[in-house]
Amino acid sequence: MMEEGVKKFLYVNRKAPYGTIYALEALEVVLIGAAFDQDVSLAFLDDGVFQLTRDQNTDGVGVKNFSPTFRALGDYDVNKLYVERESLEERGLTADDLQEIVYEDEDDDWAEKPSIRIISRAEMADLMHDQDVILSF
Amino acid sequence: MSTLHTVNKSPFATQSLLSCINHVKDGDAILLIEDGVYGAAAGTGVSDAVAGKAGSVKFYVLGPDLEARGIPATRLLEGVEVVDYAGFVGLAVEHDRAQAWL
Amino acid sequence: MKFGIVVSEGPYTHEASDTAYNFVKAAIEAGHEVPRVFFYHDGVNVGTRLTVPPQDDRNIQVNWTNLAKEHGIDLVVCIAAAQRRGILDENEAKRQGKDADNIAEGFRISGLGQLIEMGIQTDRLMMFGD
Amino acid sequence: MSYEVNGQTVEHDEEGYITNLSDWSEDLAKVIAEQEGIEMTDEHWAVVNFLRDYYEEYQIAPAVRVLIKAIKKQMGPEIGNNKHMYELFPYGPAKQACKIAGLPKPTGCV
Repeated sequence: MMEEGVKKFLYVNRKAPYGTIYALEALEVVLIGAAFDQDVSLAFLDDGVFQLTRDQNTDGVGVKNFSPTFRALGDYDVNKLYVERESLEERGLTADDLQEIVYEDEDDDWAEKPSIRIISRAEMADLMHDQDVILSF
Repeated sequence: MSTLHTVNKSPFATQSLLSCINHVKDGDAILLIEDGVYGAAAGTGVSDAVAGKAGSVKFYVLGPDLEARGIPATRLLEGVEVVDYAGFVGLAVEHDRAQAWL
Repeated sequence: MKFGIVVSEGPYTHEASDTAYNFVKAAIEAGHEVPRVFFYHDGVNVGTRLTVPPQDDRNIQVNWTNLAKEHGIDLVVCIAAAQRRGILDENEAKRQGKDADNIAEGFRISGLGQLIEMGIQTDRLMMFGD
Repeated sequence: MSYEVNGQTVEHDEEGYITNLSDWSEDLAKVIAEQEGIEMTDEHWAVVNFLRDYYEEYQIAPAVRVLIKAIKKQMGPEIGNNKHMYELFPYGPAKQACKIAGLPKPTGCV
């Protein structure tokens, strides 16, 4: 049941990390936005799926590695990370190539549950269509 | 319930237009702005993709951006409607949400 | 109807801030409200008063300042994005120990919460970027 | 601008945040705390250590509510509550505790 005044916010991530700042600054919006108690979902499609891959190591480029920050999202009650299956496949990736991101379910005795949900392109279209506010990065 | 999608990149430079086309729902509208207007021309490599979707979603193109780039209305794909900034605002009002394919 | 506007690319390099400006003008002319424009990513660079564009081209910052003054639009520059890119007001310059500030008239520096709040309080959020 | 700790000089900015995060040590934390007018107790250390661990794992300083929730879980509701956190760090756990813990300066968002 939606409380009155709660809007559905979708953060659409379509760009790869590091080449540009969009992915990092999108994550900064998500972390701040989490304080506003809205219904938040994150979508990862196209090159955005590269943001969630394992084993990122930025030591050699001297840029901050922000991929561990995705694992903190559960603490911020952001636990709906939708990843498009077709976008993964087109890039030669599977769900196993993504890092594990979990949250503790308050309503289920704090059981750890996966935050990443792999969905089809058609389901992604449905998700986008079910939002009040869409922020694109 | 429907969405106004905006695409501002040339389809020959990025996947944004094709990705948008792959995620729209029947009854949505796609507005091509800035370099996105190059996707509205007939006889290009993406014309078929646009024309193929034009039955279920309505395509619009921002007139001032089209004129800036010297594309005459006669070169547009059939069914693509030209709007001005007021028309852009009208489309944003008519649909329930806007999604920018940046 | 209330529109919230996000400008997420820098001026002159990208057309985004021009499109946003033309959209906002048209929206106001049509009787709609634009309570706030939020500048993010390189969009924060619209808010420096130190640009000197050639006289035969538009002055993006001045256009926004005038439009905001005329219609009471709150032009908000994201503080986190601004710090990275060297956009400072007097307070921030003092706080960060910098010897100058550059924020333009009509713009103010504030947090990302202003973006979320705008999303909550307006009917449509429009993003203009790269 | 710098702190002196064990004969070493550690640079900091206008507001006392250290310039190089790798300069941090427990002794430095005590020096920063002293300048902030804070005497480090076990409870202060619990917060500082939690912040450092959190940063190490996630590369961000946690939001205050995330910090409080975690301290509550770890040390009970007597300590893990908003009022008590501000008693420990009068200028706020985000600003002051992060400074003592040697974390990046909060941008001032929200």
